[in-house]
Amino acid sequence: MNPVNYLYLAALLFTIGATGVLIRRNAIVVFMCIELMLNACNLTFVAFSRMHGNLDGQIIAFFTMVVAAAEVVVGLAIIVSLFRSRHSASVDDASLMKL
Amino acid sequence: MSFPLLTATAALPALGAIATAAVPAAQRVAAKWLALLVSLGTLVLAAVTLVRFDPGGDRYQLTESHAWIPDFGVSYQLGVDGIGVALVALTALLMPFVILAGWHDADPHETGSRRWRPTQGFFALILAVEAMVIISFEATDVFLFYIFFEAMLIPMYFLIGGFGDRAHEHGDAVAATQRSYAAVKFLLYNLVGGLIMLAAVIGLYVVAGSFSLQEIVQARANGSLHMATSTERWLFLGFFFAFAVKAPLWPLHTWLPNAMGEATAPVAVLITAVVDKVGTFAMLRFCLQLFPEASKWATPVILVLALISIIYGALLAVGQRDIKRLVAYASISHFGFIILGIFAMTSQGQSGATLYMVNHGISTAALMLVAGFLISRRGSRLIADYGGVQKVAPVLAGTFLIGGLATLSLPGLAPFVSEFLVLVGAFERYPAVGVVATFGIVLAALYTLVLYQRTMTGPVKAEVAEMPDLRVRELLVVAPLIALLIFLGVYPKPVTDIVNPAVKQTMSDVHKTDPQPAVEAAK
Amino acid sequence: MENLIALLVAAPLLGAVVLLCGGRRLDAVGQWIGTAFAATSFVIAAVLFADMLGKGPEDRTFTQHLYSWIAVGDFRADVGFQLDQLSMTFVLLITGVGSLIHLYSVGYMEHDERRRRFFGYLNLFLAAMLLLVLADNYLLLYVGWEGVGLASYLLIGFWQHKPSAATAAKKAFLVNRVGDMGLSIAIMLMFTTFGTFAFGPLLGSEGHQGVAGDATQGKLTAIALMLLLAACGKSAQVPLQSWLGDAMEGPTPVSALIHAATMVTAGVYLIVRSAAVFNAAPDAQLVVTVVGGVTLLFGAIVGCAKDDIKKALAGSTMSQIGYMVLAAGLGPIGYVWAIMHLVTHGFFKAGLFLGAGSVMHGMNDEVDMRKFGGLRKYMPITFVTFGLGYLAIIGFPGLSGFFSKDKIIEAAFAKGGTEGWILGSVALLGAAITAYYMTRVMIMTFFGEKRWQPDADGHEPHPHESPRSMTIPMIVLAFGSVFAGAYFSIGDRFLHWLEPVTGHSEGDSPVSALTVTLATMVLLVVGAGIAYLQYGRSSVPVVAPRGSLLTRAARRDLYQDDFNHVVLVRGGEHLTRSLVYVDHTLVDGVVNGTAASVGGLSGRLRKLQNGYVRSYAVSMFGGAAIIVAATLLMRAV
Amino acid sequence: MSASAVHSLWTTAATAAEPISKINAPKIEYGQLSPTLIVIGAAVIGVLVEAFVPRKSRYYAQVFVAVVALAAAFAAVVALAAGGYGTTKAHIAAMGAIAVDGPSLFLQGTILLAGILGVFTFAERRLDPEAHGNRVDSFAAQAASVPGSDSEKAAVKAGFTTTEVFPLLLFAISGMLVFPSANDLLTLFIALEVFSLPLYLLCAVARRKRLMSQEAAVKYFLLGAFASAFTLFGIALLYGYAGSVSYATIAHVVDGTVTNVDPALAGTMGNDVLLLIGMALIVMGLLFKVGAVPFHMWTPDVYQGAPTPVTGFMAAATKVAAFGALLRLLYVVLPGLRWDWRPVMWAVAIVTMLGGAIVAITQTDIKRLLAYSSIAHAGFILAGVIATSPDGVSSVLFYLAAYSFVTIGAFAVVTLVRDAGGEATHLSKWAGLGRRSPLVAAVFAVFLLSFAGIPLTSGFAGKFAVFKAAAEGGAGVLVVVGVLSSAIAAFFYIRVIVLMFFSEPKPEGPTVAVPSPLTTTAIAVGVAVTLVLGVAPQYFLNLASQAGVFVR
Repeated sequence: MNPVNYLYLAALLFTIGATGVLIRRNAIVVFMCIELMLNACNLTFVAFSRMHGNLDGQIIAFFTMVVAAAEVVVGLAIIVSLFRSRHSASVDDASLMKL
Repeated sequence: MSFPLLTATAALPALGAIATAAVPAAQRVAAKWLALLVSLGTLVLAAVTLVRFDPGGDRYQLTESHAWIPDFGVSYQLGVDGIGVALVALTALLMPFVILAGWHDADPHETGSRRWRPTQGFFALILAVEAMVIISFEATDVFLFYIFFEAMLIPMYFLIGGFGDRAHEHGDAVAATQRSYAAVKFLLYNLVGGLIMLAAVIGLYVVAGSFSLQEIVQARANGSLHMATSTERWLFLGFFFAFAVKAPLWPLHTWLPNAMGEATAPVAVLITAVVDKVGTFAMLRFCLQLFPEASKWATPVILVLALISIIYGALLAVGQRDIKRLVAYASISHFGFIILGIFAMTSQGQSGATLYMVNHGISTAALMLVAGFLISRRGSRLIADYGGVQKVAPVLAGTFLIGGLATLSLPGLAPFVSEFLVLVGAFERYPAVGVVATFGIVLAALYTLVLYQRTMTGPVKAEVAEMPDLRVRELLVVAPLIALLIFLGVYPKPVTDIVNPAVKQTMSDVHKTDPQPAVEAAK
Repeated sequence: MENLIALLVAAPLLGAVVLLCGGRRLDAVGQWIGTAFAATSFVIAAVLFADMLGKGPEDRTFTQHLYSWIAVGDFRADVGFQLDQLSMTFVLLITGVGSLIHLYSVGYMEHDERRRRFFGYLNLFLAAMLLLVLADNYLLLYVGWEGVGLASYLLIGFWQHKPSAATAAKKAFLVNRVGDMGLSIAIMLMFTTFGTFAFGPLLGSEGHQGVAGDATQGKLTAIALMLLLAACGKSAQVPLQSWLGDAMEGPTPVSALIHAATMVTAGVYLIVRSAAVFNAAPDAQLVVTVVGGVTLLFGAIVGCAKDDIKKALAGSTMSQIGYMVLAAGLGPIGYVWAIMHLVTHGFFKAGLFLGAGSVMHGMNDEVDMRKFGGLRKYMPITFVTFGLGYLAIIGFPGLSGFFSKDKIIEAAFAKGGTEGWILGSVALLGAAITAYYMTRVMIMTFFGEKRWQPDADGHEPHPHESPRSMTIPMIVLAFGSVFAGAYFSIGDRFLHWLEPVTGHSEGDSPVSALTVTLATMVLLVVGAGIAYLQYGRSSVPVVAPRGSLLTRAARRDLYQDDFNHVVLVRGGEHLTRSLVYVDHTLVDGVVNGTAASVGGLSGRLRKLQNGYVRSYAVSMFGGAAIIVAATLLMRAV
Repeated sequence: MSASAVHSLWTTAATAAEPISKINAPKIEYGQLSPTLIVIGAAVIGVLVEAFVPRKSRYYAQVFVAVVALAAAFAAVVALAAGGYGTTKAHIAAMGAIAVDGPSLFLQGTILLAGILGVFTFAERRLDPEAHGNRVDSFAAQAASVPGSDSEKAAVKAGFTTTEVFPLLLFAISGMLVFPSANDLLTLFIALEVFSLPLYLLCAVARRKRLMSQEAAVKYFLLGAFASAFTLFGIALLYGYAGSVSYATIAHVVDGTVTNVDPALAGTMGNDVLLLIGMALIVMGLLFKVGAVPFHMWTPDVYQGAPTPVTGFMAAATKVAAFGALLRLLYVVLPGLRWDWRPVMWAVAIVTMLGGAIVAITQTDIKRLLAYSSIAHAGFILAGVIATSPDGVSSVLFYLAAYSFVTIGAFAVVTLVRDAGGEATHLSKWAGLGRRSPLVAAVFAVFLLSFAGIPLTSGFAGKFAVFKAAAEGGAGVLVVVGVLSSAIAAFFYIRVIVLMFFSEPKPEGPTVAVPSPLTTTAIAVGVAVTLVLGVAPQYFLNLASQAGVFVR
């Protein structure tokens, strides 16, 4: 099967993720959408690495997972603390600062 | 190398400013005296400069040159020609009077922390302005000039916004808001002008690769530096805009009445007699020398604007209700004359313009400072609040009248010489322009005499009945100025001799010669 | 000897400085200091005069060069003096009459606490006036020209506490400024045309011919007309005459010295001095004569209607100067007579004003002639001197006015052609009217029964003769007004004296001198007769009757002033007010408007920052999309 | 891509009998990477300190470790620069992952100095009134506890302090040190995350106004992650385009000067669509970090919500790092693409300059005001970036150095002006400050004037350098727009000055806390640098222009 299709899938996932960020309210979900985008990136890397026949892409994918994990740690920490002080994880409630 | 006289002339007030600012809050009188002494010292240095300057000598004298910011092509280059040295002298000359006149203007009257030292600040700022103005008269490096041309706005801004007339007809709150409005207006107008000039300065560097005035002028003269016509015009406009705001030229003038109206009289003098001169001076030194062709290209428009300034300023002066605003509009009219003289491109016009800068400085100082004394007595700037003052304070009225007569350039007083030279200079190249400008002298008489009549003559108003006459300090301020006005009116040679060679140079820079008299031309 | 010339100016100038800067300690003696300095310069003048008489007519031009005043490029103006017969005549008149009037003022201003300053101003005036007539170039003349303007401003407004006085002073200065504009433009024209404005090279002096003639007609006419404008301002000629009437607000000695004898005649001096220019510009000369003729009648008519004695005399001054200007406009035919009339007029008009002043002095400063009457009994000396002046001005045979005015009328006819006839008849008519209004003044003031009543606070005026310091000058001037004319005319002394400077030519008069004289006599009698019938026979009403249309017009200076008020003053006020508005709304408004609009934009853009993280994300996403699209498009096109 | 090529992958792998140990071990130039390594090490030590040092002395230990580490790192940078690594010996280190050259050293130096000043402001404990007899800094006693909850009260009572901020700061700095010197896209991305994540956390731990602080953190985090996702995708595409993430290789491919093309790559290599989109996305990620319009919207909220010391540090150091990376990317990787990215960058620069300046006019909170001003400044710097000339690089370097010190100083001053509710950031509270404490007001005025680019301040020198480079680079329009927007910008700086000096002080106005030597030093250094760079910038300009050459 032509690896280019994986690229299309990746692009699709990335777009879905991005759309999710734009439309979902719950911070957790938004965050998950971002993770989805990262996964799309990983898929792209792997696909390209397959196409180019060198392993860089696959290695990068591992790095990305680590980074994503770190991001999860930090992200959840922040979101949780926000939730605890506001009893809501809606990003729209967090709009004290504007204008 | 010899003693850096020019640097010293600028550095002394600069250091003086720092020292004055450092005087502890308690000794505010000491600060005053310190400032006065510094300004006198500067005057001495300026006098030495004047003596050391040889009118017959090189174009730029007492030159100093050190590398400063090679990366920007900037060097610390000083040098004075006749025009510069005359204006340096004027600045140094006026400062002691300004300081003396403002002796009590900054005595603290509002509650502030013990660290709040308005008096020290006031005099320090004045000295700072002096330093910056002097160095911009001396700079022969475009960038160096620009730096101080811009930087002087800041101390001026604090002087205007920070210190107003002791008493105000609308109460302190209104006064404060009006003051800061005036200060902000002053700053923004000049800042915008300056920033547009900055663009032109950068453009000049891109084109010329140097900021040294002499280098550029030489390069242009011997053709090694070629500027496309359009480029030259754009750069010229960039420079001229800034100077026209500073000068100020109609329609960029509206900041001046606010600034002069709200500031204390000495500060107002500082603005119109000294700081604004940098604008007209720069037209003469930078616009004409750097962009001769563009200057000639723009002349018609500029002349028209100058004419408008002359007539418009005078008419508005007639329509004012506020003494200081009246003087401000009068100054606008006078700046019209100066610019007219510069761009008439005749030796009479340009010498006249330079002379005009000096004389206008002195005469406005005389008029404005006396007006300040008057206002400080009654606590109002409105003409309508006065009447019959000459009855109770004849000396004050007399000096005021002389200041006024100088403003309407009465023959025998200094301004007449310069004004007539400007008119002749304009007339011999553009007769129509000369004639229209001549109407200015009638209007000048109108606003001056109306002002004098409304304030000084007629029945004595109750509020001024107890008004004391000029005190010794005040007389000390006014008398020398008046003496100077008369002297330069009767014997202007000292100034013209210094100025003429420089003007001849400038004329040759723009490749212009005076038109020949019709009769000889016919022969 | 020639170095004395500077002293002529210096003496009164020094006096002015001493008096004005002297401070209160000079209050007591101020008047004497002033008089002394005036007299000094008269003595110097006399010395110089004697010296000049000693020389032959051709080398009577003294010059003194002090220093180079302004020198820029080809523009050279020196401070230098030229004293020739013409200036000499003026110098003697100015210093002589000046000194007398100083003396007179000692008495007249006795009770004024600001006396010192008054004398300071008077000295200042003398200095300026002398500078005016002694200058050897037009720019220096201009200094004197405006100097006398300043002095007159200060003196008219001397009683500044009176708003009317202050206003009159301002008006005088402003109207004169309009004239000065003419003078400065003339100087500029001279500079651009000839490259110089010094008398010597321009007008020529003994020996060599000046360059004045070399220019084109157009330029010469322009210069001449500009000079005329200046002359009109200073000499109160139509259309710039309006200030002279109001100038009577000043103390009477001022009116006598400045607004009758000397300053107002400066215009005539200017024209005669510039003879070389005018001779070469016939069109301009015609205009000059017209102006002179019109003013002549204008002043006379105004003089007929005024009840204020000083205003009546002011009208007469205007008219008499009209004669001089007319004569000066005639060219070489008239120059000499213009100056001669100027001198004689200086005597009798000064005398008349001093007389008027003396009357007022006796009548608690009352000026309304309708409240006088029968004063001859109370102040005999004044009556006699005034009467002699009266006879002189109306041109009673044998007295000064007779000779000088008669010559002018003859000259007017001598101009020849139609304008000769017109000008001549105008001059004649003027003579008649002069006789009328002067007789009127005379009768209303000194004859008939007394008409004065107690003023507001019940002070019944006690008419009395003035102190000697006032009467002596009046007597001296009376002598002048009686004999000067005869002395000048016998053997054409004045003609020979002045001819080298102004040149002279007898025109070809269509009518003989005798005819003219007779006609003048007849008209004189008629004018005086009518006046007598009107005021001598019937009693004079204390309250002015409504009078004919012409009378009412004349009382209001033929509405010329009202015209100025409506058109210039009101119009000007509207203009300035609207300009103030424009400056505030338009010029300033544009800038503030831009600032405001930027602020508004800011306020609107600010709303985008709505605090919702998702909308931020949207903008990022959009931005990214745009950038990507842009980059791709950039490549596509 | 042909099946045979794919097949060849395995076949070669199969036939390669010899073990994989052929892969020669990576060679790391520890000396040349020492600045980064020192900081990372210190950060780790910091963590250990948290673990083992007793609570009472942690604060001192942490401050000590941080300062020493940063100073040492700075010394290392100086040593490297002196050793000529900035100029002659500049080269790629760490197997092509990190470039040691002029720009990196210059920017690392700047970041480290900013970091030191940052530590000082972090460590300030005299501004807030003592809580239960314990000196407190501007960080929450216990970030995890809910604001106002009993647990927090307890934490405060116990005198807890969040000393973790110091290791976090160090981690952030280490990331920033790598960011501008990253020489392949992977390193770039890692560095990005390494310095972003700690900052997210630091934003959330304000002692006062915790809700705003947490909100700032959430916004910053979500948007940051969002942006980095884009970046990563861009990287992926570039990888797809060039078959490698190393700058050099990509540059070669872009220039078409690549040697021995692997037939396997022929399919995707040189596919410009991948290249362009990838470039756009990466650039976008960097523009997000520098806060350029339209990726700027996080800036005001985060600057306002974050603890002011953090804001100051972030505003200064992040910009430096991000612009460094942007420069390297555009000058080393994509110079061949000048004609593609310049128009876009032009547009971005213009909207950034104008947008920042215009919106700032109507701000009422000093921190937000400074945020918008920082946006406008990003625009000015972009003008220099666009010049694509050595002058452009050096001018940007100089501008960054000048700007970062002014910024830290300005925010440090903001920490001093306090009332009952902590820092009084609302502008109306600043009225008449000049009357109450002229010195502080004057200092702040100096910073504002420098922001406004008034001559004799570093701001002017930087602006002039940047505009000059832009004009020489043929971007005259940008100069004019820049000039206009600085005119607009001048207006609101002036407004603050007016407020401080010309308005009557409010009776219930804020008080100016007397800081410890720490903050004082930070402010003093800021002022000193501002004036020195304004009056005698030549030395630093030389430094910048020497450092203005990238190694590739």
